[in-house]
Amino acid sequence: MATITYEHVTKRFGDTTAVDDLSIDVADGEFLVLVGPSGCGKTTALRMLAGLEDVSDGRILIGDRVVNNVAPGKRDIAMVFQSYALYPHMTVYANLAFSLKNFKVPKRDIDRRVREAADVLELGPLLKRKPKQLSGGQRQRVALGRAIVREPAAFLMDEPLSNLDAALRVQTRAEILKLQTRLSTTTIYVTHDQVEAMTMGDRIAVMNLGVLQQIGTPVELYTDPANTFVATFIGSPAMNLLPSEALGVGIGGAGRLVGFRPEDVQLANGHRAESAELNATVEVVQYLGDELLAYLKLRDSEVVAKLPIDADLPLGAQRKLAVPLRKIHLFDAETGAAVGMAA
Amino acid sequence: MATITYEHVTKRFGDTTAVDDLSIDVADGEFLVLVGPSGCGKTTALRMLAGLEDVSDGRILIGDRVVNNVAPGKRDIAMVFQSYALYPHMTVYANLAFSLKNFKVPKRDIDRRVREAADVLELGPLLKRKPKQLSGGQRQRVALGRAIVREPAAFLMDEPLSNLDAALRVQTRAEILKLQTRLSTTTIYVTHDQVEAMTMGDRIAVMNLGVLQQIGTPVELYTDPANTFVATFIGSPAMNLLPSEALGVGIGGAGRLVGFRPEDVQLANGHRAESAELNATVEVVQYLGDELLAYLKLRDSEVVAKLPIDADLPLGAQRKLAVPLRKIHLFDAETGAAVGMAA
Amino acid sequence: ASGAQARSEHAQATTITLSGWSAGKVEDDLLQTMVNDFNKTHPAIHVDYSVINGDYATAMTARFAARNAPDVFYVDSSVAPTWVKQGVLQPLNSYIKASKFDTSKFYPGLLNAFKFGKSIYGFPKDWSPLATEINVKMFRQAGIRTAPRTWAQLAADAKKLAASGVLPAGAKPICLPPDWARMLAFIYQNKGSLANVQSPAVAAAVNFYVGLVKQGLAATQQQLGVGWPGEALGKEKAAIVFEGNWLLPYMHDTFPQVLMGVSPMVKGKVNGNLGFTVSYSMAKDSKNKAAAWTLLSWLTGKVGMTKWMSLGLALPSRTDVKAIGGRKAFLAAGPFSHGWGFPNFTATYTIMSNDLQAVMNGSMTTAQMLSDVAKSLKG
Amino acid sequence: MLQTSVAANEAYVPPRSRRRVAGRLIVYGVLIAVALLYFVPFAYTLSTSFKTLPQTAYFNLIPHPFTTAAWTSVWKDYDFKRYALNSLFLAVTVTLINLFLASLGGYAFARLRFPGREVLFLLVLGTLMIPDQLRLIPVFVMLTNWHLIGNFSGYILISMVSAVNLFFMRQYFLTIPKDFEEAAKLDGAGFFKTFWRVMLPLAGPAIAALAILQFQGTWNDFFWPLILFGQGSEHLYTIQLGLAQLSFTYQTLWPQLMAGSILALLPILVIFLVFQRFFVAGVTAAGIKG
Amino acid sequence: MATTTTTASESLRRAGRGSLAGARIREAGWGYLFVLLPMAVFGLFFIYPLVYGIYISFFEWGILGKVHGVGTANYHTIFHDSVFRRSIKNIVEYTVVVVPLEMALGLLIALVINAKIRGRAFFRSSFYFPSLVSSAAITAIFIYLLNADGLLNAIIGGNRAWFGDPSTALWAIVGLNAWTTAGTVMLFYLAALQSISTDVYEAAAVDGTGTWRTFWRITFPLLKPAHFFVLVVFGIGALKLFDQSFIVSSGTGGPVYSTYTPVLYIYNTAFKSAEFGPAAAAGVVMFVAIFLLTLFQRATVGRSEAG
Ligand SMILES: Nc1ncnc2c1ncn2[C@@H]1O[C@H](COP(=O)(O)OP(=O)(O)OP(=O)(O)O)[C@@H](O)[C@H]1O
Ligand SMILES: Nc1ncnc2c1ncn2[C@@H]1O[C@H](COP(=O)(O)OP(=O)(O)OP(=O)(O)O)[C@@H](O)[C@H]1O
Ligand SMILES: [Mg+2]
Ligand SMILES: [Mg+2]
Repeated sequence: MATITYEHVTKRFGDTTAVDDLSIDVADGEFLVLVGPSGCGKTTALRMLAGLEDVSDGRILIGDRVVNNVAPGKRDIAMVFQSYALYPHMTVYANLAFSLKNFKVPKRDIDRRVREAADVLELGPLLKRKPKQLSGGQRQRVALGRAIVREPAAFLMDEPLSNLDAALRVQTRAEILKLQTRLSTTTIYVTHDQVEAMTMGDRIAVMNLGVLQQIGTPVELYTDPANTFVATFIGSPAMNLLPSEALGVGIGGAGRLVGFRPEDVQLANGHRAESAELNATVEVVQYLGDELLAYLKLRDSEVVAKLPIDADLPLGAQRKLAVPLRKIHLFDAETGAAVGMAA
Repeated sequence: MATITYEHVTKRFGDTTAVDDLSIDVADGEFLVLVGPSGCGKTTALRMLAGLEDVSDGRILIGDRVVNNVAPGKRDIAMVFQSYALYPHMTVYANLAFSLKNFKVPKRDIDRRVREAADVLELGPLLKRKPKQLSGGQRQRVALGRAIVREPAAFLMDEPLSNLDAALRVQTRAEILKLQTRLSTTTIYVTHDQVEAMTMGDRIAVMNLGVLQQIGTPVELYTDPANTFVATFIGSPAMNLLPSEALGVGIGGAGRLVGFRPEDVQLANGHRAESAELNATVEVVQYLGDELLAYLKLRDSEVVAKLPIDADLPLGAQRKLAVPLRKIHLFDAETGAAVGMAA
Repeated sequence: ASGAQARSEHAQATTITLSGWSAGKVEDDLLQTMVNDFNKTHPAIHVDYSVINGDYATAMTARFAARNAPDVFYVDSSVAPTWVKQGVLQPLNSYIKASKFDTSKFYPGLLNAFKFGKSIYGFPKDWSPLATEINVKMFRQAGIRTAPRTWAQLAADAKKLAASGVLPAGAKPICLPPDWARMLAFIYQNKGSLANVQSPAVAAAVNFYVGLVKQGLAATQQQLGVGWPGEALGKEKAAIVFEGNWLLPYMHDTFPQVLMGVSPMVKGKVNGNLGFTVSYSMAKDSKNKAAAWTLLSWLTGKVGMTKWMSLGLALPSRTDVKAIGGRKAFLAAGPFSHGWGFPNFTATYTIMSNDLQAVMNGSMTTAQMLSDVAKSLKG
Repeated sequence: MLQTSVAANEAYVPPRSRRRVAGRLIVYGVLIAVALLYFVPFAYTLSTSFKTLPQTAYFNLIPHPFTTAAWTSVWKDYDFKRYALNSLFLAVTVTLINLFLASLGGYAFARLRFPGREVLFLLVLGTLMIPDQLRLIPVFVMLTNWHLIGNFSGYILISMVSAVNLFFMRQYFLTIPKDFEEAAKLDGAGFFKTFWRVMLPLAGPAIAALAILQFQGTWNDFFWPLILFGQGSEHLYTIQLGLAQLSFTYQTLWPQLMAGSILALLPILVIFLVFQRFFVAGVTAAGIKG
Repeated sequence: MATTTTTASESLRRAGRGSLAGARIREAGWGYLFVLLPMAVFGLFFIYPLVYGIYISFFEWGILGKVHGVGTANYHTIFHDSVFRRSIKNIVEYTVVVVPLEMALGLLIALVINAKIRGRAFFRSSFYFPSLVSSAAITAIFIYLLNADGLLNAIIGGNRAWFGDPSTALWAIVGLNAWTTAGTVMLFYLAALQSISTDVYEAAAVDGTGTWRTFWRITFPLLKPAHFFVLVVFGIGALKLFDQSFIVSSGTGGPVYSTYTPVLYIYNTAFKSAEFGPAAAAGVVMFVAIFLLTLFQRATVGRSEAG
């Protein structure tokens, strides 16, 4: 129900620049995922949008309204705090109902919405407990519930699922998406979970050291990373990044880095056209259930390959690997910026 | 340097039984991962071991010593708290150094160990900050650092990486393993991260509703789950679980459930021997970078399949799927206990 | 205090207020009875009597400052100079003249405490001098027949008491407080006075007084571990004290088992004593001065004071009113008692008390103290 | 493995170490001893109230003869019921107003940003330094001019809020993590609601301490009641003014005074017992992680 | 707003609904509203009397008001008054000793009864008892205890009259007040202790922190806001010592000036001698001295009071 715009927003804490000249446009109803390494400024960006932190420079708009000076309560947003920030003296029910009461929602509606949210988050039996009596994941769900009972113009969610187990996370993820689609509420969602980022976001914004690195759809980011940071940050295990010389002659040229994803590495039996080949030594093999992760040594570099579970990889063995050229990314070695594909 | 033994340990909070008759033997130097859904009693089990919570029933041993009545500080364990529990008035450095000073480690060693831990956890530039000035992930790393600077008989880690980004998590995971291997410190590690559980643990213990469901190596749990709970809990997306009738005649028999993992589902072109076949409608397709997750409808049930990225799956299309019989698990429909494979 | 009902009865009457502190419930009740009598006999005036239990001087000062003082109230002789100087008390001369009030019936030493220049600022409502109180039993046991009458006898009796062994351990023959409100009586007895405080006569009296302590014949109340000399007498830690009329009810109530003898204050070269007295005075800001005068003159007149003496709680300050029996030792001092009070009272009294303690413990000489006091008296 | 080998004493759990138990015992011993020592003044007060006046001259904890005369006298000769009601009215009123205003002001000084906040706060601290003796006359004159002398309103007016209380609440609010307020703000709670529904409940222990102290302070106040309505009008007397009737320059009615003191002490004891239950550790801890 | 005068910030201001307005102004408004009543009370009944006192201190001033201006003569008077100078010496000595004692005792009791012990409510109440019992009774008992033939002398031998000896009277008051005030200090500390998060203690316990070290390195520093409060409030309270010295010395500040305090000086000068000029001057001197001291404390102890 509202667009969100960061316009050259900067936040400084003393010497630290937590967010540096950030500009993002979030469309109405869009689901934007914000990712980036720990300490890159995600929480700070959210907090500025929520009005909990002053903006050092630049401006933030919700809809057409500059909100730099608007009180948090007047911005019509709901936020899930990374630190939960539950009201310790209130029961789970009261925690969930608190904002609705503030917004003078009729009592009957409050009760209905609280119970709905509690159902979705499996908090039903816990409604009468105080936060002290909850487990970590339960607390996090209450924090999440507190946001979703409201029907705000925007959701800000700061790692809302980090303490949930896989099953619950999948389910809750689906519920959040369902809710977001139903209400078509603009959402900014901070996560460090690859799967979450890739599956939930209409677009993903990648930050590093306070600076926005790239913003785009999951596919764009995965297939067309703007720089080495995004390339290695998105995807797990990370893209392999080697000096171009490591792959032998002809690819990329001097002063370039080559990058390819572990799943694009194949065990080469015989020569393959349109592929770069490399000989590497198996160092570690990890079992992932349905696949293997092989860590191989290639001269001074290490290469990670995702290989079928039946691959024959005794430790210390030499193996010939192939990477299709059209899967190889080229980057400028100095700036890290992407300069195209090998083919 | 010590075994850890839970002997019929129970913990009750008023009406809630948080941990129910838990018996586990952790071998000296073993790395045990504790998983389970939110609220299943993982933190409580750790806290009893640490001496922060009284044991309602049963006993806990570290080495041969019954520690039920031993003060936490005398148990020679280090713990990473789910809630971090950093000392708010101390700098990061002081937080890390605090326990070492307690144990009268020489000053020079303290400095070395703190700096080493800070390096590993990328906390170097933050050593002079107070917790309040850190991001969520940074706080978590300090909490982790506080444990790893010590060289205790056992590590207890409660979701120590939940707030870290993928890259940092992979790296820290490796560092924890390295440290654990080097010191061969018995470790109990709570996580909800599949990959972490599968890659780090010598064994995995799965809990639900306070009750231990299964304990075993990752491969055992993945390939041979003891019941439907473990079957669906381990592996993401979860194992598909259907009434045996859904796969047609001949498999399992009445009163059974059949289970198979998404990656064991194949697009069937033509009949395959030793496989169950099913016709399903494509409902949702999720893009995972290198693979697809297809959600398909099979009469009343939903089936998830992990398929190659180039699979042709337009929404609404009918597709014939095949699951090798030797990948199909059978469970008792009532108790959920595993009763063997389909072939 | 009288209720709203009484007030409405006297709706037409002029209401005036009367204040003082309380010296006991019996006394309060007596004064209330007198006020009721007055109200009955003077229908045009209604008196509201109220007690201030606590810090009287402070409470009154606040009321003066707020121009809200009671119309008639107690004034202690020691604060009279200050309050007169501050102009908060009404000179009564014109009322005296107009109503032909006879001032000659008051003991002049007491009246002088409230007379500054030619103006009279209040009439003493009652008073008490000091007397010599002894523990009769101890005296008998030590073989002493009578209480000491002179300084020489005092010293001799003290020695005898000390030597006799009748004093329990830790007790001393005399309790002498480090207080000019006692020592000044000795100064007057030696023909000294505050007007000439650095004279040898004063110094000699001080040396006698302090000397008793230094010789071990006397001790201060602190040394004896009691709150005041009366308690020392009661707890039999001293056999001789010099206190006023107030000691009698105290001993009667708290130490009924101790047999006390009261005789006139000892005498030096001459008779000399201190008169502790309190006046009824009128506020300068009173809005009903005529009525206030009527009350004041009734209370301090013969009729009023006779009623006031009916319970024997105090001594009459008028020569024409009789005290009840057993107060002879006090009454005799009337003619030669000097009102307790002097200029720059509080500052001077602070110096007096502290310096005297210092002189007693040897850290200051008598001459130094007297020079300090002389300086302070000048303001 | 382990449990089979030690099956015989499977359920055996070694008790807490002996040193710990001994330590505990010593601590309890000391505590009880000190508690008894602290009890002496009360015991003394109690025993004195059952003595005759002559007995009070000696420090003796057992009254002999034992008499309830003082209690009868206090109850009959003096209107202590009325004094107690007056004191109760004043103490409850003043305490409630103080709790509200001090926590409101303390919260503002701790958390709300407004120009001049630091200067105003220094002023608040400044008021601590002004002795009553210095401000008595101006305050008294002011109240006289407003006709607030001789009834309770003047007293309530000047006692509405004390700098100590406000200062203490501010200090306490400073220790409550900001996260709760931020959550409340986003939840659309206004400034007052944030204060009232979120911050105030979290300051429970501080409120309890202040309630106890302020109630006691007003209950025991002597100076201002004396000055403001201690003149006569016995129907306005507070407990302390009542007690003052029991001591005179050369004489104190110790048994009555002590009996009265015990009467005066009971309500404070009740308040203390009620409010001390609000001292609950780590109230705020559960709501956040960090 | 930290923005400098760039054009960006100009447009920002215009866009932000007119001016800097909005949330900030509303917050400030509520701030003022919240402190309005307290500040009015303080202004009327504290600040105004103080200002009035400063004014008075330059006059000869009697009960009925102004007599005439005297410039700074009142200040000369008090500074040349040996009694006033002595009172300052006394009060400094007293405060320096009594405040740490009160803090230590109060904190100790608070810690003990905050510990997880059986019968906590009982100990809480009994340790608070001295604060409940009337001060008259306490003072009476103390005088009994410290008499020449009191309990203390009986224990340590000797016959010193602790309140009667100029070298000990002040310290006897220190003992009396430390003992009675500790209960109040305890309550403040007890409240403050509750605000310390329990998981910090759990972390410390697992880290093998001994009781002693837990106290010094965790509890003590986390009580900083409380320390600042207690130091300021009880420090100032000590500097305003009046009641006990008045009772013990019957208002003379004796023995030999050893219990004379500045407030006693103010009291005697104002209400006994009716010299309001010098009394006010003494009050102003005290105020300024304490105020500077508090500013200093705030700059040191109070600086980072867990904001
Ligand atoms: N103090 C308490 N009082 C009552 N119930 C409690 C208390 N602490 C925990 N519980 C309950 O005990 C159960 C186990 O909690 P625990 O914290 O051990 O879960 P957990 O496995 O760590 O979950 P999570 O992954 O969400 O952290 C939960 O249902 C929780 O609500
Ligand atoms: N109050 C503060 N004072 C100083 N630096 C701060 C403060 N708050 C945050 N920072 C720093 O600003 C940077 C950004 O912090 P932020 O909390 O936004 O990170 P984040 O992206 O949310 O990280 P995480 O994923 O670990 O939560 C970090 O380096 C952090 O240390
Ligand atoms: Mg964050
Ligand atoms: Mg947990």
